[in-house]
Amino acid sequence: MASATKRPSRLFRNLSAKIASVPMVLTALVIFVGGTAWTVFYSFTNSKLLPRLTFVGLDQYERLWATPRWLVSIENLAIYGVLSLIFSLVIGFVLAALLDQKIRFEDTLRTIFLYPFALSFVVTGVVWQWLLNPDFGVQAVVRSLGWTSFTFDPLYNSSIVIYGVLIAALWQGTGFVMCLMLAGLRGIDEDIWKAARVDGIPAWKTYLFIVLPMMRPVLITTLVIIAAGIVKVYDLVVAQTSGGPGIASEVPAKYVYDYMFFAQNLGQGFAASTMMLLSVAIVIVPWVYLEFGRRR
Amino acid sequence: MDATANTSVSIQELSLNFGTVSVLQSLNLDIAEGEFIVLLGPSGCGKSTLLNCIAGLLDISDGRIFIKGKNVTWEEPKDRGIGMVFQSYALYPQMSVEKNLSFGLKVAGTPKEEIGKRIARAAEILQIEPLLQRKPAALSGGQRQRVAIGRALVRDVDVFLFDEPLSNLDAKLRSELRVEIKRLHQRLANTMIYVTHDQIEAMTLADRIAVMRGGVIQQLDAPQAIYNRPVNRFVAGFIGSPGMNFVDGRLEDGDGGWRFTSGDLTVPLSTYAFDRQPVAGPAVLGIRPEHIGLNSGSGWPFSAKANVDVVEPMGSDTLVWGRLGAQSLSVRVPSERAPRTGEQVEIGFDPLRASLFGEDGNRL
Amino acid sequence: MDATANTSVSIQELSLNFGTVSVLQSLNLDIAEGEFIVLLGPSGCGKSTLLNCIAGLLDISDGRIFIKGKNVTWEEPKDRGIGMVFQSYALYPQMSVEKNLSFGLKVAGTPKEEIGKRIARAAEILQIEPLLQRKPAALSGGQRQRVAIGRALVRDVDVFLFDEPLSNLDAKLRSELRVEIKRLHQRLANTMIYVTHDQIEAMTLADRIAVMRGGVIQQLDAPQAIYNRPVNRFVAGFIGSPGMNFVDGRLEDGDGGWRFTSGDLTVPLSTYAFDRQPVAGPAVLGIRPEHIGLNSGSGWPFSAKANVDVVEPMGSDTLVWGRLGAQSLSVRVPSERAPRTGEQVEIGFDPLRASLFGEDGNRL
Amino acid sequence: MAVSATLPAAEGPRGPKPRHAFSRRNIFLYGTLFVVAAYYLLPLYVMVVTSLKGMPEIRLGNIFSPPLEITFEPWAKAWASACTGLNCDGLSRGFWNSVRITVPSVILSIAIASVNGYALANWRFKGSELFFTILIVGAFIPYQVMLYPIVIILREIGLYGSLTGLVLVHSIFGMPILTLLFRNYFASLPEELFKAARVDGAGFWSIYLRIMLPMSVPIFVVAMILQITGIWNDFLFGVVYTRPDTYPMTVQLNNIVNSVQGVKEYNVNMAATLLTGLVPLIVYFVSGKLFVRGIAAGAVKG
Amino acid sequence: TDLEVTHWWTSGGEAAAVAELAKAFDATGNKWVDGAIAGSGGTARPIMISRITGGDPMGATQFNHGRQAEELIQAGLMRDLTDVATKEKWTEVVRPKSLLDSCTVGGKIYCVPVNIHSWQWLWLSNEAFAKAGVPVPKNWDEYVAAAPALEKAGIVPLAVGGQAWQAAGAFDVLMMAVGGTDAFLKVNKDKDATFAAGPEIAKVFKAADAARKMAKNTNVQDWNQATNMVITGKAGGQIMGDWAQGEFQVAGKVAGKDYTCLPGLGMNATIATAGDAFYFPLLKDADKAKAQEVLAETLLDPKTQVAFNLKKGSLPVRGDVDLTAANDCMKKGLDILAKGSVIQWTDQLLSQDTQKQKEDLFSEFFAKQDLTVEEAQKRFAAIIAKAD
Ligand SMILES: Nc1ncnc2c1ncn2[C@@H]1O[C@H](COP(=O)(O)OP(=O)(O)OP(=O)(O)O)[C@@H](O)[C@H]1O
Ligand SMILES: Nc1ncnc2c1ncn2[C@@H]1O[C@H](COP(=O)(O)OP(=O)(O)OP(=O)(O)O)[C@@H](O)[C@H]1O
Ligand SMILES: [Mg+2]
Ligand SMILES: [Mg+2]
Repeated sequence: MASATKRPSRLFRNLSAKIASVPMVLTALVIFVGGTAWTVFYSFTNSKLLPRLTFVGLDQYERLWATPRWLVSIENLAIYGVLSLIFSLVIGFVLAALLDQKIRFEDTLRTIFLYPFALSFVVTGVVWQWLLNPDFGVQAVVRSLGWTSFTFDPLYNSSIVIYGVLIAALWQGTGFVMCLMLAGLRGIDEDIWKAARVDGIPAWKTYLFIVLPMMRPVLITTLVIIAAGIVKVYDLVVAQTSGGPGIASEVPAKYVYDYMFFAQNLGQGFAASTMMLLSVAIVIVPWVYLEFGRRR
Repeated sequence: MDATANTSVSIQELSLNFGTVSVLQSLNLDIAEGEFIVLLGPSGCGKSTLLNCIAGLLDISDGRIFIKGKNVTWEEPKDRGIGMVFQSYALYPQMSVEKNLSFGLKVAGTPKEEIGKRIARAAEILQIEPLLQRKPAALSGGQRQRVAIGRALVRDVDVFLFDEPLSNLDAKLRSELRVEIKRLHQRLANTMIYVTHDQIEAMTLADRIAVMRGGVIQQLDAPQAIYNRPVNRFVAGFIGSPGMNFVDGRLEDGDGGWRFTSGDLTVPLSTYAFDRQPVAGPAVLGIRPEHIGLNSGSGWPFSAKANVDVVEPMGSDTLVWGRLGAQSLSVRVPSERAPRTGEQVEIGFDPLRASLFGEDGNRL
Repeated sequence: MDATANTSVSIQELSLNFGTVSVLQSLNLDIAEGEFIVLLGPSGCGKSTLLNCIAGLLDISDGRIFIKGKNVTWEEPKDRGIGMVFQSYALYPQMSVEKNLSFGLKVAGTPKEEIGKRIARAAEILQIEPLLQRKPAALSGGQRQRVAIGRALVRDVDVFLFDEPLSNLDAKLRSELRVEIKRLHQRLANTMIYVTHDQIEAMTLADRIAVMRGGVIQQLDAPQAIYNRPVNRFVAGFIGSPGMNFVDGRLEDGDGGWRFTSGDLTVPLSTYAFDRQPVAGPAVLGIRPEHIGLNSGSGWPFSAKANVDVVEPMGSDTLVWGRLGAQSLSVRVPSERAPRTGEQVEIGFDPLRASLFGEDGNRL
Repeated sequence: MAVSATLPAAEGPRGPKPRHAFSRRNIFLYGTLFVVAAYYLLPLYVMVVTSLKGMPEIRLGNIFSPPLEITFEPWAKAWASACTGLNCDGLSRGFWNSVRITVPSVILSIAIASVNGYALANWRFKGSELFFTILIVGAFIPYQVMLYPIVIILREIGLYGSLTGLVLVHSIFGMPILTLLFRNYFASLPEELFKAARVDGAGFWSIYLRIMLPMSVPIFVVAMILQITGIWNDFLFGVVYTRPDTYPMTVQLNNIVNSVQGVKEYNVNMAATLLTGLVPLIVYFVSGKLFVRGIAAGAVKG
Repeated sequence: TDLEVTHWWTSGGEAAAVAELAKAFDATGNKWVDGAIAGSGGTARPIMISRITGGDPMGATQFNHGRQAEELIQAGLMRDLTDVATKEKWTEVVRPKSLLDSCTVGGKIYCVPVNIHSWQWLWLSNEAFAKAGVPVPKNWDEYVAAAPALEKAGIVPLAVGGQAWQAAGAFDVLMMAVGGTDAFLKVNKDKDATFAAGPEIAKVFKAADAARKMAKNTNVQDWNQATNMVITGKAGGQIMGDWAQGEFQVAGKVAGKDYTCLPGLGMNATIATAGDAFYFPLLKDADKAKAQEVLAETLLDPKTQVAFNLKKGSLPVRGDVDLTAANDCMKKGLDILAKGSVIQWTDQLLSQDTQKQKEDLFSEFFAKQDLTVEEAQKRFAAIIAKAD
């Protein structure tokens, strides 16, 4: 039998899709894999200002884990990360849900919530410094109103400074989370709402127990965006506290940056960033495979 | 004093507009306690819209709605004592079947054991006990539908609203669930309002059928009445599959009483029961394919010879298209007695089974 | 030389797996030029999946697909010369109805006036002229469905694939569109593959029906053959609404030839046409409700007295449930001859019309 | 026989449910929103107020007090005369550079990422998931770490210092998050739409352009917000991968704000920051209308 | 020829000073293309290094002279200026000589120092001390003694901003002032870790401990905000470099009357000669290379030096220039310079890596009162042990 055409080469199926994915593949391979490999590679050297090939084994890592500042950074990142993740999601979702009530001024309110996102932290950090400054910020105002024992000085108190950073971070980032959530909310089937209304489920419960779980893809997107932002947090801390008081609000990305460019110790910076990436990869890779690996 | 006291659902002068599009225009509908009402009508006539209005899911433009004698026009859906099953099921996708059923009750603060009891009962009625722990995604269409019904069931409501609950199922499952719904109604004796496209469903389930068209109820009556005595040509044509045969002609008052003529055809109407005093003039005669006899030889008040045009087998029956002068008529016969194309046959019917419509389309 | 040359669609050894779930297993199907094939089967049996494979929307796991003698196994959907109507409509939400219809043509570079003509024709056929400028969101379910059909209609293709195109429409429109599709088929003489749940549709439209179950075609035959001589119990039970009556019993070789016994009941099988040499043993007798006579008095080869249990009016006909010993049988009779509940009636049938199934479920 | 017409005229509610402007729900809703809005506005208020004060007044130190004497000089200075080294023309100098950088970068990065997301969601091929995973992990890499490798790559392909190179860099670093964003969004659209379009004869690109794109307005808005903000405010790449004549506005902003030595002109800093944020602000406001409800409504059964 | 010059002098006075350089360079028929990036080394350095390694270098670039550019030089990316230096006799005119040493790698000169900054100053608010009812101290010890009085008057005795470099800088100054020049060099130049762990440095840590107690309530980040506290009398004093003077001037304060400056904290009147220098990447374009030479010459031209340093508020690198316009504190500095009491500062002695680690340690030390002196010294010694 003229067994007709052979199965065409797999390579040419979905050719357009593959061509269109070339930038992605290149980026993934050259930049992310290549760049990461390069970074990891040089983390075993004692590169200073310029990358150079003098291998020192695990010295950089030993030093890293013996550095109090790195340990503090990790701890801070953990606290800041968990809280920021939770609060961003909660506040972002609540705001989105509130804006979803067919309210007036939706555009204006959305823009207000979003505007901090547009402002460079180089300066807004200063404003937050002021606001949280005990001598002329919120504390001073409240005290001048008569409540003289009121204390609110997160930026100058080592044990709570990270919360001061968090306040500003939420101010800046929740608007965008809200936008993402809003986009997700607008995609929910109307009938679900109707069913919930007939069932007599209050709106907030509908949001929480029905709509929220249905927004899983958006939530995941949001989660990754927030998490990536958390791991990379840098500007904010520099602008607000420069890592202070002392080293109380240091974060890993700042450690990386400081050691690469201030201390001119690329090797140390690379070692620190390799550790960061390693921990991210440990969490992300299995999760991505679970989440996206299976066919839909 | 209150006309609505002994009705379960009473809709008065209901109007609804979407922007400038008016979908329902001062619609009135009274439904008795425990009645099973089916809404039937062409696509886009406003059936879902009406149901949504009763449920309180759409803000009406005008009119009033009473449920159990209480004016619920401005009530929230949950306070109306209704349960609703949606065309698209609208199950909560992330919750197990049990959660889907219990969620509304939990929110309402029903005690736990009571919830358990009600779920058990609903699950038993709907035969979904083994499915309680599954998520909707792991259910077949029919099972989902039953869960959706169950969700309304557990809420112990006075009125059930169904929006084409069976339309996405296969015929076998559909007939099974139809029987279940019927049984449910008999057991619970709730009021039910049921939207469907399916005539078999409408005919078998309904106490009364409301045939709608363009947002207006054309006829509200028992299934057999609608089937046998449609009030207008629209209803006549809409109900019945294959559809009624219509013959355009004139109504004349002859020597032997009233008769209907069309071309050479003359149908004596002595056995026809007029709704109102007939007036000579243009009219349309309607007769259902199953009310026409074929070669039966028995003495029909009207009979004539016809040529078989097309023969359409439909399983148990066969549809025979016969040409009678200029008119084409369809006749339904048991398949084993079906003639062949081109054969000449004798057809006849009793005008008692026919319907006559005046120039305005209304029944004479 | 090539078996596929004179077929329109030929499917050879088609298999399809979703991951580890095997949905279709080496399925073969040859469809002649211009044939109208209906796929029938319970929900989840793989009908949509098969259609998707033919359309090239799913990457098959094994096998070959020929359309018009050409191996299209690896072709893009657009190069297969097919048009498709989806179960879920899949209208482009951001485009008006008109744009929805014209999209495929525009992509193909059809001249503007030609597009206009085709849309006008489709819109007229489907009665959606007033809706052309609306977006899908502002349409009712049935209206959306018509647009979806229109989208396939405007494309001049060799093979039409329909996935339950009429399932959400009202009976009247459904029967109108059914006729329209039939006429379209006659006019265009395209090959059509049509998935449905509706038996009337299947019976009236199909040249041949393929009954599927669990990804396997059980029977592929003309409608009457499927109806009258189902190859196995599954097909027998699936086709026909209300469904066939099944009586469990034994096949025995008695003095008067073969007979079927169940409790006190004995049905002589002298008139039954066996498919294969019968063997004594457990068997199931199937008989359709419409093949059972009621009080007909005429000499059926088998008849017995029964008590009427339930009476279900269905418009023109009525379904009567009678109790015959331990067996419950449904009988379809014209509504005017329906008995009352509790009445005693005589029922009978000709075993020629019955179907006998062996222990393995296959026809005897 | 009781016909509804015989009913007393005034009997309970009729017609549409009246909406009370001051229902408890509304008070709660707007109350919450306005309180939260106040929190978001407070730092902005401080910035605006500060930007309208003269330096002596700022030294007085009450950051909340409205300016005694409103002066727009800081704004004027920030825009037109603040110095960047020797060039004293404020932010205006880099404005058009920023536009020239942002527009192509946003367009290219969104274009590439949305196509990627679309390919990943609808046209999977072998290995596509792997690349996607790499991208997601890539989203967590601190940019600074990649600075030097990219310098080397750009040098090797001869794009170092050019606008093209910078646009490329922005597209690369925007890719992980944006691809995720689009992939997840496209994956949530009904698959039948995609199939229908394929049967209709539309190919990879026309499905993308004519079916997917118009249905994805909200997510494009989100992506735009993300990218415009990110790229417009980017300093590091803008300065590392370009030359002084193509420096973006943020370099001027940084120069105005970040002088380590000398007097800090807070009013000018604030004005400069607010000015820099103006373009994203306008984009946010304008794009708001595109957050339409139920974008895929009507596509499927209902 | 156009020559792009990258630097991080962007504030008012600095920019004015740069303008002088540009004017002088433009006068030679070339053109100064300004590439200012604010934000000190951390911001500017990646840019400069990227540009140089990316193959698109600028014509000249500012660095703190010291060891920052060492590797670029070793990598052969920077231009050897020895010819120009010989021609212009830099070895003779540049003073102190150590400045040029810092520019010398392997006997070749790679940079042009342009100014001298000194860190070693204590700035005191006369107003604050008046308010506290104590005389303005003459040295560190008196200052520490006066601290309780200041505190009682609601004045922060010592202002130390929150940024890490301020704490580390203050400590270095304390080490030189309290520990003395020899101790300072033993630690920072000889990297004698045992000594750093020893009793003499313990004394310095005692002083630092006193300093951190005095600075406890500073509550500001930026150095100039801290300076502003001194200016307004909210703080008694600040240890800060000579650049703080600019703030006093802008606020209209007069040295000696409104404020007092004590070089070397009044203990050890020595200043360090850290400063800025220009480096010249190797360019292919011959015209530009020529222009680089011209620029190098221009930078050290006496007239340019005077004009530049007057605007910048720093000291010129040439001994043979006339600075009659200098103010009180600047004159003090010039005197010390003339006496030759100069010292190499940590920028030159220690790698940036070590500096950064010190910054981390001292910013923690100043912020965290419960970090003991002993513990801090131990960690300090460990850093010195590994220093390079
Ligand atoms: N949101 C809307 N905006 C404008 N018109 C609408 C809207 N929703 C429905 N309609 C119109 O209202 C009419 C009634 O719609 P409805 O959904 O009630 O029809 P239906 O009787 O349920 O039809 P089907 O049987 O097809 O479901 C239709 O003509 C439809 O086009
Ligand atoms: N993406 C998928 N992954 C795994 N299983 C699938 C997938 N799609 C369909 N199936 C399974 O394949 C089987 C066939 O599905 P298909 O949609 O073809 O059924 P169908 O015959 O069209 O049913 P219906 O009449 O309900 O439309 C079902 O059991 C279904 O669960
Ligand atoms: Mg509907
Ligand atoms: Mg299907």
